[in-house]
Amino acid sequence: MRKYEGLPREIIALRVSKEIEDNSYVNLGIGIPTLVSNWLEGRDVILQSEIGMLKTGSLAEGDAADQDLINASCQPVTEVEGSVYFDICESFAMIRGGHIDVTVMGAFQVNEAGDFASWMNPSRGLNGVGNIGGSMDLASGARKLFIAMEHTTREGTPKLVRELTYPATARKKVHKIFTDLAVLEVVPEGILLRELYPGLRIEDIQSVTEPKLLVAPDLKEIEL
Amino acid sequence: MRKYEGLPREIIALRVSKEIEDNSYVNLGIGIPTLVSNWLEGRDVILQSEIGMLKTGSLAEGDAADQDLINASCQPVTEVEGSVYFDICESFAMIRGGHIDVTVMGAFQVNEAGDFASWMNPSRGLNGVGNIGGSMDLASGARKLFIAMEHTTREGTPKLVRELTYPATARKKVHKIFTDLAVLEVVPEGILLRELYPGLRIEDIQSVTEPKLLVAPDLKEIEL
Amino acid sequence: MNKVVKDMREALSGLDYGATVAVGGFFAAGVPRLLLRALIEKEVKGLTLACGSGPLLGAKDELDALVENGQIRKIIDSYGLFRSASRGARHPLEQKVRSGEIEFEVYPMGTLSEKYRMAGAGIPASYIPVGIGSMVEQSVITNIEGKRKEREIRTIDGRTCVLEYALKPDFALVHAYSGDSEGNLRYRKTARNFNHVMAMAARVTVAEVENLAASGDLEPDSVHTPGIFVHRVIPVPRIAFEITNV
Amino acid sequence: MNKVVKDMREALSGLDYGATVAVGGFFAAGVPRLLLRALIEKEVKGLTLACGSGPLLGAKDELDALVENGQIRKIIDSYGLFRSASRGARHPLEQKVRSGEIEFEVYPMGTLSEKYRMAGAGIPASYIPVGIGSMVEQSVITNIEGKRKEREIRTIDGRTCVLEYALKPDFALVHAYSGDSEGNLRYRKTARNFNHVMAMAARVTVAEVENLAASGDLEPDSVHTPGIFVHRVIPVPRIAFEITNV
Repeated sequence: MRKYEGLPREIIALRVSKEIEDNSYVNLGIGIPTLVSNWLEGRDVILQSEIGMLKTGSLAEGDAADQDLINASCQPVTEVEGSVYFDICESFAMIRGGHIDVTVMGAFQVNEAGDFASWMNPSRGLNGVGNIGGSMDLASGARKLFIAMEHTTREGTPKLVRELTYPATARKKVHKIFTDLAVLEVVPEGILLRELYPGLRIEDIQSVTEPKLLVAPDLKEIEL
Repeated sequence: MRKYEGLPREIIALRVSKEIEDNSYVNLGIGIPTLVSNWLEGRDVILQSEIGMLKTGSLAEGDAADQDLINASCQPVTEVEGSVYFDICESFAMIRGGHIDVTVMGAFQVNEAGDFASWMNPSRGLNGVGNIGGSMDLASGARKLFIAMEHTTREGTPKLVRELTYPATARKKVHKIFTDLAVLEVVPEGILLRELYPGLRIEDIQSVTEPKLLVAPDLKEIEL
Repeated sequence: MNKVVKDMREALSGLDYGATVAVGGFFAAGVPRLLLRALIEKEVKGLTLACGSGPLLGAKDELDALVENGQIRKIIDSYGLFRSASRGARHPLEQKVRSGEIEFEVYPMGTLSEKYRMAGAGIPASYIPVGIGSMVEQSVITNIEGKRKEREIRTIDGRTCVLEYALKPDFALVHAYSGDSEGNLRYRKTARNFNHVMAMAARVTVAEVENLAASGDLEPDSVHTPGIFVHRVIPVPRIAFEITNV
Repeated sequence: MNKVVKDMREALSGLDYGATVAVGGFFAAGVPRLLLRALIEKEVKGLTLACGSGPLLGAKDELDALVENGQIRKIIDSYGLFRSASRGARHPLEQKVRSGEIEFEVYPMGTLSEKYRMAGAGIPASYIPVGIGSMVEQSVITNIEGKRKEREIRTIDGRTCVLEYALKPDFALVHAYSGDSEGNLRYRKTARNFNHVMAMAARVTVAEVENLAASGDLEPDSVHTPGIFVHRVIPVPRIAFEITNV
């Protein structure tokens, strides 16, 4: 399969950040989603970390690291003015209870229905177990769920698929998908291509995407 | 019906206090139970108040009253060394979750099975509603449930009955009953008379009690 | 995020006819008295007041006004009637409960606190082992016969339980001792009670705050209600009130 | 009430073969490392370690010892396997999970936190709308085929839910930053995580406490875990540890 050169991970994160409105509470998952925080500094957006923190600051470097202060990916982070800590049940009350405005997660696969898979790679051969973490809770409670991921695997296999071949995290939950090649929206009729990487054509995106894409009438280049 | 002179309310409370072991967490209901606290000073017993307080102190008099500090009966109380406040769900987690060692409540009626009625007086004619408060939660979660009450109504009607005529608070939950005339225990076979007011005979107690009493082999006068 | 509103009008904007409004407080402690007064002034009617343990008995002037103005359609509470029968009989609230003009729905206090928590935490229903053997087991307890919905009972792990559902208010009115502009709140002593869980539960939570702190002035490990649960903050003076018998 | 025990032996007394032991912490933060070391020294076997989110990945030396000593029969967690496949494959834990020598049961993190809370709050079961459309809906997720109990599904108010049950550990081992002799605890920053809810849940809760305060030294409005949930307190030094990738 052909593999296209697209946005670097940091720039996918930048594109996601532009989709987040001011005055939002946001939870960022592991991977590309974590990078979104770099683009939110100075914005009136509050990051929730499921370990039990509101207003999670940037990553802590060197001596700034505090062994009692990490994010949900086990990285030392910093406190900012107005940070608050709380216990895990309160944290998941926020998540499950629909108090988070935007959740950004990574995924192995997303399908046309807005189902996605992120929690288990069956090829690891662990007899049906894996790390769920907070992924299913976050997906279930999200008001808006964005997926930020590479458009294909390293080998060029599409991650936007007709049927999930990895175990699902949740069904019919994904609103928008941000990849290195495109910005897409899950609509009742399927996946709508809204923006694409400069220089690529619709056919190029389609060639690395399993389901037949719908195309927005106002299709444009990815806006940064 | 004959009405016997027995212990004053304060002394019923004293008798109850002797049944509470050191190192206990205790919740005291409205009425005679509240008076038990007067006899627990200096004892290693911690009072829980369902409004959200551990180590509830004595009633606050005059200027010591703080409008943000009341017990579950809406009386101003005091804070002591080591008092702790918490929210209502935590409070009822303690209660329903079985973390309270002893609960002392008042009652309109108790029957042989250990059922009791305390939350509603149907003669008020309120179309089936009344004040439940925390009574059912407390009864459900109590490890030991003591009832402290007058042996009869003011008119001499027995409150220890064969069948409840008032709506039940809970069933099969009462362990011991402390009245002005006797100390009784609910056992699988019925109600066991353990202690009686000095000068009264078994027949006297029986004459103001509906169910046939069992009598403890070591029956004695109420121990104070 | 600045959630401080400029006046009571803005604090209660959108709270309209027929709303279900959670009211914090446990008898006299922690009742949002100034928000209640604004509710009275607004003259909004058809209200369901979702209480925890008698905040209206603890704020009697406000209760009297709400009842007299005919603003209340329904009260949900665990302990919402006067303790004394004679006093109750004289009170307009009890008269309207008797006549069915006001619906009165009652739950065990801990069950009610969980109903709010379930709403806040996105849990539609739980099996709660409280009220078994009582009228709670048979139906929802209310003065309106037609509303006595049957309960679902089930024994789990040897404990017989009632299936209880989440109760999601449209608005919550809560009272806090201190709070910042982002809605982080702290309560004082037993005034905490139902305020935190109601803040979690409601679609729109309005907090009256005695001491408005700058963002960052509350100790991060000592906030009781994280600001995510609070939508509007209105600074109020500390007012004295009498703690009278309920 | 003085709940301070004299040594680790007393702290873990009664924690015997086959016990279910909740272990506080979220990856590296708030793990009761010194209690885990005492558990290793005690050489007690057949343990079910009920975790929240990978405290054993965050305390790898202790994990290695527990696995090598054959002390673990089962792990319950939401995120208990190494993130990296290659690293996981090399680790004795994953090898024993693969072989079925250690049972591994996994839940969504928020569901697991509620399972502990239900145990602490005396709520036998709740309907939770998480995991629908995933393997969670079909059965309990475990590496042991025979243990994949079917789940009960029900739609309430338009939300499809899984019936989840309380999980009551015999012991909870928790880590607090400060605490007094009556077991009142405070945690520091994100080290709070699962420690509070596990303290609520267990039959016997043992807290290792970095700073032992006199009774009354903790501010009454700022205690995180009221002492009623804590049965034993053991003062420990603050130890430094590395936060490494999980």
